[in-house]
Amino acid sequence: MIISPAFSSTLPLALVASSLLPGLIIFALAEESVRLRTALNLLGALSKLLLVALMLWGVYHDAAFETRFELLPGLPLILRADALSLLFITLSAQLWFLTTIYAVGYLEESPHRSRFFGFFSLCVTATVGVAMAGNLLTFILFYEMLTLSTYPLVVHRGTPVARRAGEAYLLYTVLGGVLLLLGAVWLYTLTGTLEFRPQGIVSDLDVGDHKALIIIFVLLMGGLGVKAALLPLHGWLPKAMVAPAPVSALLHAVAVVKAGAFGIVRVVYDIFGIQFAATLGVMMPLAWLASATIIYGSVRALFQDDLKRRLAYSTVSQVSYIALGVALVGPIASVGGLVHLVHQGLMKITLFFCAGNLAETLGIHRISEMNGVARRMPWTMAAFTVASLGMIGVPPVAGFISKWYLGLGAMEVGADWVLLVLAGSSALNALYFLPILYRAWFLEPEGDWPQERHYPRAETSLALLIPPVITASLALAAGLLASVPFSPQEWAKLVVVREFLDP
Amino acid sequence: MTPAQLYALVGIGLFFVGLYALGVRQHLLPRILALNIMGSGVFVVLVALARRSDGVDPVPHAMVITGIVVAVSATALALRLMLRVAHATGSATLTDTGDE
Amino acid sequence: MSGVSLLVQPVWLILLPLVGSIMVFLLASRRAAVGVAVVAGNLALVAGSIGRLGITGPWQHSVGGWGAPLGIDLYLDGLSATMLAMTALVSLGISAYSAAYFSAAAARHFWPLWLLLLTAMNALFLSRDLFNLYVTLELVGIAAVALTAMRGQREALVAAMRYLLTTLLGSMSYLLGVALLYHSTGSVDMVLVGEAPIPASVAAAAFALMAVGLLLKTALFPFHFWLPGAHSSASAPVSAALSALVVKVGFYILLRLWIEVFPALGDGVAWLLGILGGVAVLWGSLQAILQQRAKMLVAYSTVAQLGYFFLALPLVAAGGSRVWGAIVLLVIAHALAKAAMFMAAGNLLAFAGHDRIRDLDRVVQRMPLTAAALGLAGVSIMGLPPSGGFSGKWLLLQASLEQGNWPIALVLLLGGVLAAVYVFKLLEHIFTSGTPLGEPRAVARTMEWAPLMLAIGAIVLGFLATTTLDFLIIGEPFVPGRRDDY
Amino acid sequence: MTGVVRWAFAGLLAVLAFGLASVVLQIPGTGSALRSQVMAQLPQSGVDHAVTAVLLNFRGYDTFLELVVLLLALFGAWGLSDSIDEAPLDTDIDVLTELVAFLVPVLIVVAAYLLWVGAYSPGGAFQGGAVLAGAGVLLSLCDPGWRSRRVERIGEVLLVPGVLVFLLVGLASMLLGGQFLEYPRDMAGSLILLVEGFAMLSIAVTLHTLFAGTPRFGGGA
Repeated sequence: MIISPAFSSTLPLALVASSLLPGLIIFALAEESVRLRTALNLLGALSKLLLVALMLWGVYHDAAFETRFELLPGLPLILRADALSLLFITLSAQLWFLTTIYAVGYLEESPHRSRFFGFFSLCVTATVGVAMAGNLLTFILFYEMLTLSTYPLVVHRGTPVARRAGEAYLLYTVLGGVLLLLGAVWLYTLTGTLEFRPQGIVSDLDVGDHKALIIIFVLLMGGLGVKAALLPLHGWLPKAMVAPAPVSALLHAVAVVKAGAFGIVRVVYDIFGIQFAATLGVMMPLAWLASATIIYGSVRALFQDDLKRRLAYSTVSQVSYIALGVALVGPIASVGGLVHLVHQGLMKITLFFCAGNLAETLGIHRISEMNGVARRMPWTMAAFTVASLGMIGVPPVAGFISKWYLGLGAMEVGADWVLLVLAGSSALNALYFLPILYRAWFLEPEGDWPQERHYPRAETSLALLIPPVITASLALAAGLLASVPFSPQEWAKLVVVREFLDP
Repeated sequence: MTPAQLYALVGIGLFFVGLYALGVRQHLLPRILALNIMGSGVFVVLVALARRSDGVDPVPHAMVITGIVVAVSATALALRLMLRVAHATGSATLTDTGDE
Repeated sequence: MSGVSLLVQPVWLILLPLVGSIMVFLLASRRAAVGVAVVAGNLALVAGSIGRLGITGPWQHSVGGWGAPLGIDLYLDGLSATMLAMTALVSLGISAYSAAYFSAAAARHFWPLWLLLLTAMNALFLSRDLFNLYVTLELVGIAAVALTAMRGQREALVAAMRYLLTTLLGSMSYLLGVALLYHSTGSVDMVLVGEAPIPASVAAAAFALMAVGLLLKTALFPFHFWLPGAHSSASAPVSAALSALVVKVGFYILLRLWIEVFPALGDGVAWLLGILGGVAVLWGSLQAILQQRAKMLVAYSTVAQLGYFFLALPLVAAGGSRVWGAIVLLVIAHALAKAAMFMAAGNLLAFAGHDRIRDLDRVVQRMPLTAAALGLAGVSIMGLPPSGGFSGKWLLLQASLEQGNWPIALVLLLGGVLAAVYVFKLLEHIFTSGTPLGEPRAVARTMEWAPLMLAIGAIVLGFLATTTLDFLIIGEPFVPGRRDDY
Repeated sequence: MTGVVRWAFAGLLAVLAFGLASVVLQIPGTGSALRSQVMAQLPQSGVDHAVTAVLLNFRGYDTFLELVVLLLALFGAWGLSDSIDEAPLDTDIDVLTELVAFLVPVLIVVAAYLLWVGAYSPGGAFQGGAVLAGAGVLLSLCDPGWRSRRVERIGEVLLVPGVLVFLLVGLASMLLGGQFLEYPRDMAGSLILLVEGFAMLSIAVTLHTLFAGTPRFGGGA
């Protein structure tokens, strides 16, 4: 396919601008201009979807989309779309669209919406930037922008609790940022470039530098692990639950944790090169760490009564599947890890949407209050059920695909112990999700709901109901139609083929 | 040691005498005077060493005149400021500051 | 001399604000309008000079037509033009703010002094003559003190007095150094002095005297004792000017001396200043974290940020222009960000009648532009991307790791973390509600926009880093010796 | 400061002074520094006295800025002038009054002479201005009311011309094709006298205002 150079270099910029510009305009809007703000949001989200579709088609046909700008001497800002970035961009563009609809409904009548949607758009901009970063400098730039644009969302409610959650969030992310910065600059002094390239940029270095490379790897993983909530850097995530539901959905499913996980994939694949990283001996420790996080998160989730906190620990656990898939150094496990980037996003955002619906419609925040809630809100709980079954790994929901590939991949590389981790995690998932489903569907309600609101047309407002139903359907479709072209699984395979098999 | 050098050493001495007073005195008036004495010391050094083997170099003399005007201006402002400080705090020292 | 080349003479940069100052002194009304127009004109003149610099390279103007060593040369290269541009931009922001900030009575005193301060800084950045620099240093110092004292409150008067004694002491020390150099070399032209043979002991003594004098004015730890009081008690636009611009002039002269006059300084001096700079970064940041008032916090942040300029000195011997460029980038970024912060803090004070951080009440709702200015300026102060502060820090970190200089790298990183702590100490309270004390007063729109524009400037600088670095080395300011290409 | 600290401080300063003194003794002191160049160019400068030539021609720019410093100090004092209590002076001293009546006219003549003689031998605008200002301070000491409204007004008008005339002369020389303050050779002498004359008046009025007057200028507001 032939694409004009001008087009190929403006498309990445346009993709960034499609959320940045609406965001900046929204900041300037008066609180009352609801229609204009919503229109801008949706326009931005729709145009982003369209641009992503164009790009998907192009990248599938080996077209290159790249923009460069000299930011520091010899160190450009690069925005580039490759198969891996599109995996992430497509996810974030879709979920941004749905979350916008959801947030419009969720925040109806609540104060400071211009500020909220402004930072919300900046947050998505940063995510797209992280996805398209063509070198580590660009990555760091957008990664920090993500920190800064999510902070106001975390403290959005302006309460002392929100402020403390914000402090915890900053404490982790700022320290993580320092590690990342140190690692990146150090790496640059060794290699003279920070560009992401297939098979990495460090394999030619002298053996004498390998020790430094291991330290740099640890530094970079430390910086990225904070956002990816790797043990022991996960502490901020449950605290950040004070934020409004759409923010939690975004933090957990799309933006923040995924930026960390995506960064791990990038660094392993395109800075170190997966084979070289394996010879450095840093992949096995990463796999252990990821496994430990998977089990730890699940165990902690088991003991939470607060629904959002349980989901938060579940996130800690599930995101590490991505790191695990990468760390196993085999093409099949990699497909499992990468595809989970998308699958976990679809499933977890569904769960948070539903949790938000329960809180908004019935005032329910705790699991112990959920008895019989499915009778009052069948659609919401149906979506919730699909997503939790997916998390457990029940076929044919998307989560099954991830675990299947991870398991196969582990056997391929001879890491049979991973099967135990997967089995243990699935069992724990079942232990903390199935009781919720049981309560919701099979127990009698214990009287009045804490704070019930009634909506004329459905169990809750349509803006709140449609997004989780769509994401749940997508999670189901991603599992059922896993082998259709452009499905997450097929796209992950494309990424892996280009990383492992191309010269 | 030539007389010019002797004068220069006197200038150095004045500089440090002024510096001592600036450091030791509390009241602002002697401190402002101390700065003037330091300035005089510098001017003496400038002028003293202007005496050369073949005559007197006029450039340092011109510099000193400029320097004196600058010093006079600064002193005038300092004295006015001192009055205001004394008026506002009840004492012409910097000791009782502390932020609010 | 044709009309155009007559207009882009650097001397206009001195004459325009000077005439402006006299004009607003004599005027009965419209002082602010004239003042802002003069500062805008100054920016246009700087832009013209930059244009000419880009075309013809560096050039000099021999005042009186004599030329050094007999006369005084004004000299414009990439470095001086950059400093002039920084001053012009920040001054314009401060002027726009001041036009709304001051009452008519205060404006009467403010504008003549402020325009003379601009005159003095322009003259200083253009001068290459060590004695002339003394005169301009005194001009800057006296103007700064007078502006601080102008507010008239007790704390401001005491702080101004301490500042005056300090700056005069610094001038005396500097001038004694100049005296030694003149009598050893027969010149006060920087380049000529640098080329002349100077006995080592004389050079050491002269450098020590001049450096101590300049460090007093630049408030490098432990000479920072006067700064927090003066910078926090002055009125907001004055605080902005003091922190953003005035403390930089001492550093600028020191930089020129370091390169031109004392190129043979040993590593020991660089390390000594580097260590002081490192201590300043850590000590200033810790003090900023402990402050309860916004303006004090911002003032201590200046103590910390000044430290970075010196912290990097041990790297210049091996790093050369690259490290100097990074330092200058930090100087500019700090100027833009700190002016924005002080003006924004002034808005908090003007709005609520106090600047106690804990009691700030829903600032982000009620003054979103001010909150945005604080946030964006904070990004640059913390050294987060994209911002001038980030670019400068990245380059310094790179240089320190290339040279294997781990202590400096660690201080750079630690300083960034501490900066994040104090910046967010302020930022987190603008999101939450506090106890409203009395009825808030409305703040003029320009007082909100001015800091925001400067803060945006600090961010944009991050994208212009390469351009700035390329421009900066026009005329090779970071290489000692005479350059004959003008 | 306790005694021990004082002694330590004094000791430290003594050591520094001793070190600096030994450095000063190492300054070569030979050669003529800039003297020979000044002497060589003196005929071109428009005046016959070397110091005046340096002050108003070779390094005239310094002197120009020096006048700006004076103006600045005045502006600064003006900013501080509000609400200051001027202590009433005890002016009822006959001796002083007698003395002043005799001295002031003499001082005015001396000032004019100093200005004029500056072209040939030590003297000049600052010296003349300082003497004039001294006369004014003496007057203020014995009769604070001598600065009537009219005198004040004249004083205000005279504050600025020192800088302004200097500046205009500098600009004129640029328009004539030279650099700033590059006087045309044949007019240098008269231009310097012009500059010095106004400078002396402004210096005198400024110094007097700074030290004895109360800078409260109209300026409308």
